[in-house]
Amino acid sequence: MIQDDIKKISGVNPYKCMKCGKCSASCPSFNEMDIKPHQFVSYVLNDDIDALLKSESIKQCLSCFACVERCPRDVKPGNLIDTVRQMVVRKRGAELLSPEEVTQLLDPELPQQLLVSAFRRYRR
Amino acid sequence: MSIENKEFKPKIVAFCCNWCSYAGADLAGSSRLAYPADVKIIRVPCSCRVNPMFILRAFEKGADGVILCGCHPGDCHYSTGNYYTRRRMSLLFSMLDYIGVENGRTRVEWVSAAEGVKFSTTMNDFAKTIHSLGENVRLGDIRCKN
Amino acid sequence: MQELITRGKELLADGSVVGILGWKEGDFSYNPEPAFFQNEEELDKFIYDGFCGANLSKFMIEASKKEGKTLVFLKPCDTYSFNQLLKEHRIDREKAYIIGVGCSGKLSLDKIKEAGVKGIQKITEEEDKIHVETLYGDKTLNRSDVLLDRCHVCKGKEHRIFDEIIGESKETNDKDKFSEVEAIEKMSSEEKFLFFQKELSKCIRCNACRNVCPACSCRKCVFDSNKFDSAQKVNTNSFEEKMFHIIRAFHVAGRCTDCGECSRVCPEGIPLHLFNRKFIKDIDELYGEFRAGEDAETVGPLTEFTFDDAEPQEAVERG
Amino acid sequence: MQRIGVFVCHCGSNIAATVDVERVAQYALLEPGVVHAEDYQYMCSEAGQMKIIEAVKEKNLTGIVVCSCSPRMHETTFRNAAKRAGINPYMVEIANIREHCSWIHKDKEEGTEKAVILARAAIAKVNLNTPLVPGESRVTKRALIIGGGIAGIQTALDIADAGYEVDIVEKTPSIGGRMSQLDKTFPTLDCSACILTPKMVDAAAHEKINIYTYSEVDKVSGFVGDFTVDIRKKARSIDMDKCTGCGVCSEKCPMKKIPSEFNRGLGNRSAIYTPFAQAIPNVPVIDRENCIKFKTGKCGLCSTVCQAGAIDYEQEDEIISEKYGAIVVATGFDTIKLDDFDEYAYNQSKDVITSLELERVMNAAGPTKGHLERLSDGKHPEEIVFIQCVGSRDVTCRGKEYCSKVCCMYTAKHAMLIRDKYPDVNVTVFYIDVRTPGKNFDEFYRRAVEEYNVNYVKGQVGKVAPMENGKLLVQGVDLLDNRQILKEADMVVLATAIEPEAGVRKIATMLTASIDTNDFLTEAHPKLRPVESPTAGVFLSGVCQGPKDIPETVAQAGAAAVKAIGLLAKDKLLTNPCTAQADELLCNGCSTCANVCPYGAIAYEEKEINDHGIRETRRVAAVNTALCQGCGACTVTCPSGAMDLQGFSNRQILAEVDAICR
Repeated sequence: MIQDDIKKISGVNPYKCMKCGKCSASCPSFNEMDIKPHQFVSYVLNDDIDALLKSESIKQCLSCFACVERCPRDVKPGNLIDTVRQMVVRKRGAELLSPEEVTQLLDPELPQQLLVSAFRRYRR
Repeated sequence: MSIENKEFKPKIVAFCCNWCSYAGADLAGSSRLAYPADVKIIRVPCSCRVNPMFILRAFEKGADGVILCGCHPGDCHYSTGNYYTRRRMSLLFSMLDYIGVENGRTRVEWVSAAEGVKFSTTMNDFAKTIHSLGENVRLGDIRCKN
Repeated sequence: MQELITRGKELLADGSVVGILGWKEGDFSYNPEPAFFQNEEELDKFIYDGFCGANLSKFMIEASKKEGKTLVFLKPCDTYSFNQLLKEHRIDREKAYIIGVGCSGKLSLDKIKEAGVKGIQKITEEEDKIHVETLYGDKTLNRSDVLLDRCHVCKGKEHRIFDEIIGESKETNDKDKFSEVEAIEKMSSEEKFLFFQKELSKCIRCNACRNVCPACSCRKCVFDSNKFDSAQKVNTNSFEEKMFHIIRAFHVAGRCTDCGECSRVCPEGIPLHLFNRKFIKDIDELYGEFRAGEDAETVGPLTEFTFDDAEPQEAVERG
Repeated sequence: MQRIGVFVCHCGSNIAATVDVERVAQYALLEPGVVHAEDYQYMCSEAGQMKIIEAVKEKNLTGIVVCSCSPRMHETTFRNAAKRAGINPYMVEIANIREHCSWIHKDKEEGTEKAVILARAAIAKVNLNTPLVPGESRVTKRALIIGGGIAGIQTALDIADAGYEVDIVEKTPSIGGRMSQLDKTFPTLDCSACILTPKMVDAAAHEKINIYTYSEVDKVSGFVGDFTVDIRKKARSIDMDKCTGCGVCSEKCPMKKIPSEFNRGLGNRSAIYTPFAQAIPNVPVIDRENCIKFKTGKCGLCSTVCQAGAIDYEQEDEIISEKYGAIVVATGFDTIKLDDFDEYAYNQSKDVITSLELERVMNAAGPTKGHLERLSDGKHPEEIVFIQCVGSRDVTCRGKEYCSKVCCMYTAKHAMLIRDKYPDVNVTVFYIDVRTPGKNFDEFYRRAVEEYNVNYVKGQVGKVAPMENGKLLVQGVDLLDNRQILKEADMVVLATAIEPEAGVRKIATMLTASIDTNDFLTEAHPKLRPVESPTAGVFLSGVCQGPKDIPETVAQAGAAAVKAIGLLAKDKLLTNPCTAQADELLCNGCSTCANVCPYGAIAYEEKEINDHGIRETRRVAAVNTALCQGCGACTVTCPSGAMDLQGFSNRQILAEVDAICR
């Protein structure tokens, strides 16, 4: 079951969520996301994984983990997004950035955070 | 495992203090949180009532594991009882380990009246350990007389 | 020795004491035994030499019940036991006049015999040497080779309690007291079991260990009372030995002064001190160093606690 | 030899479904001493008890084993039945075959086998039971209330009205507690001070009530009916008898810039101060840490201006030792610290405040004289955002996992009051759930929305950031709209979680009262004994037991008072007979048992002993059964086994061990 895989890899128990929305309230990329951070939890709960795999949100997430930090129930929705993204990345494989490419993509305007999250995202 | 290949049914004695752990066991019961029937509970007023003699006697009579449950340190109904328990059992268990009794046959666990879940998981876990250790022969009646 | 006798006679004569706890010659010159002297004539049999290992403090329990004071001779290590008994109100300080006697290590007859010496007639001591006259000629041994085990882990030359001191003492400490315990701790569970099974299987439940132990001073031992259904079970149940020795060690944990008398007197040669020393080691490591009998006030480690003591599981696994 | 009757309860199908009760009874008959065994539908029913009574009479039973539910449930029931049948109540033992057996095992074979063994253990124990007779202890007809908030005041008034002496110990300089800091109360919106002050005055004026303010409990010893408590009256530096409460000293005090505790640090007070105008007693106190006289030895202005000559710089803490029959804990609560909640900018902006601080802001006697204004610049706000569940329902280390219960209602109250007084102010409330169980509570909340048009948003706030224009940028989420909201607010009010007052753990330890992981005191039974602590003679009033609002607190205060009165009305109490006992013949007099006794119940005496013909005076332990609570610590520490515990004797427990391991 892909749902179980997600739970296992992310370590997230979606049943712990009390639907307070703190994750979405904290999210800097909220407006760019089609499926909002808090929805990730309920999507996993409802086993609608396909929608998540196709979601734009996994590319928009900055992996800043504000949602993980601030979640009062210790659900860690950011880890879910990360996990789904990993599943997509692993599937596609070829689109991985190599470390050499990263240096070429650098420019002074690039936010530090993006760089850090790029490494977070692609290191696995 | 005995020779007849019968299933090993360990004997486990659990000493529970009246105020926390016994109530925790009650809560496990009313919450229907199962644990093996091998565990039999003896009620004592406080974990500090448990004399090392009781534990050794249980082993003498064929127990395979003995677990002692009391209030969490700081929560003892008699305020200090479990602190004494902690020292006494630390020394006793260390001694049992020293003379070659498998570590794991004895345990102290703090279970409050509200921790029905903890009581059940503790007992399941302990029973599992005893199962894996098998029958207690070392502390049983097996002196080799030359 | 003469000085001790003279002083004893003086104290008897001026009425400061009514009796004297000391040692007198036994069946052989080299195995003196504890004795109670009540007058000058008896004192002529008084002896104090390298074989006076026996700890006299426990005899003060009975002596405390007498009218008047008793003079008791204590070696430095004996004073620990005396203090411990004092702490437990088993003896009365007012009833004892303590002369701290000098000690430079006591001798083990067993070790002399183990060294191949037979037909012993007479033994004389020098500073570092022991001369043995035997039926087969004279022999000389190194003192340090024939010391009692406990002298190798000597607690020091200081008397912890006394009224006066006669004679010089010397520290004979040359071994780590926990090395034997550590060696066992390093064994596998199976090895430990076999080791203790072998040793404890020798036990004949003669109770010599219990009778000699200054900490085992109960009027009636639990193993003799009906309180635990454990009385008179000596030979009905072989588990008893294990139970007996663990419980005995547990009951004296935090009270045992590590005097080693239990091992010294065991007719089967069971190293019983290994139980006590394991507890002492655990107590030192878990609750801070504690030496029973250093004084007569400090409460024992099993009758106190701290809020952040180790959990039993940690205590066992710290290994 | 005992003659034992074994009674196996079906408990309807609770036991009978997984335990073959008939077989348990049959097997029981094979045990030594058992002369009667039967099973019945409901042993605890009157008919069931009659069966026990009849069997006792018919078969001359001397002991009873009931195989039923937990002894914590019905031990007393069956002991009483034994008493009715004419045998000693302590000749009853319970085999717990419900909670410890039928309810946790599904297999009937397995359940039955275990039930048989549990019955066997109980039978083995009863064989060694001896009749026990409870002792008697006296009841001091005086109650102590720890905490002088509304809970403590109400309990004190109720107990005092019943005719008993009551002492209140309050650690701050005045009684009144948190309620005195509130502006209005929900759902009626009446003024908090207007309803509290009369009660404070009543308590102060009551001839049976004695109030120790600026005092703390130092030491508690004794037991139910006979506690001895040391109360530390901290040095107030004022002679309370001389002070007229004129207030000149505070007025003239040159040290005026000390944050006022009463105003939650939003306003200032002087070094010699009365916390608030209606304080009781109306006697100031010198805060020695901030007083110039105490710090430098100079000043002494207050002493100069005091016409009554009441100032006493030499005053010292005074310890009062008093005896009490009952103790009520009413220590109340505080709000949690917000240091870990950086995202709300509480420590960065003066305009982010807690709800309790807002109470002071809204109060006419508060730092802004009741005007709603931004604390940073005194400007009138246009946009106010309320955030609920700040630290409540939070399982991380930052917060508290419980619901603080009062926040939904006071937030609705605040929103409504602001919209009522200042219709131009926009009010937004971010909530997770709105919880309004209570009389007229939901109606109240709906009025806030429907009549006062408070904007309730289902969602949380992720971030509050101070902006350059002095406003606060609030980034929240509207979960129903599935959109993020950005709001420029003038003020942000945090519905901060409440937690038990800091000193409660120390007090609980002194009282040996149990306390849970959140530091709330535990009740003797969560449903059936909600205002009693498991420690006899200790009662719980107010938030110290769990979050609650004012009407609930007052109701619980009354209930605690009734329980205390019920105790104080008795002249004598029966004491637990399961106490330690020293066997004089075995005792060495070594004092180790006294070292571990938490109650100081063991004393030593020189006693003439006849030990099988040997007569001698020995030092032996003697247990004061009125003090002994029966923990058994002494029994294990005693090397000779001279100490034993009645009802849980060494031989009884060993018999149980043997029966289980057989």
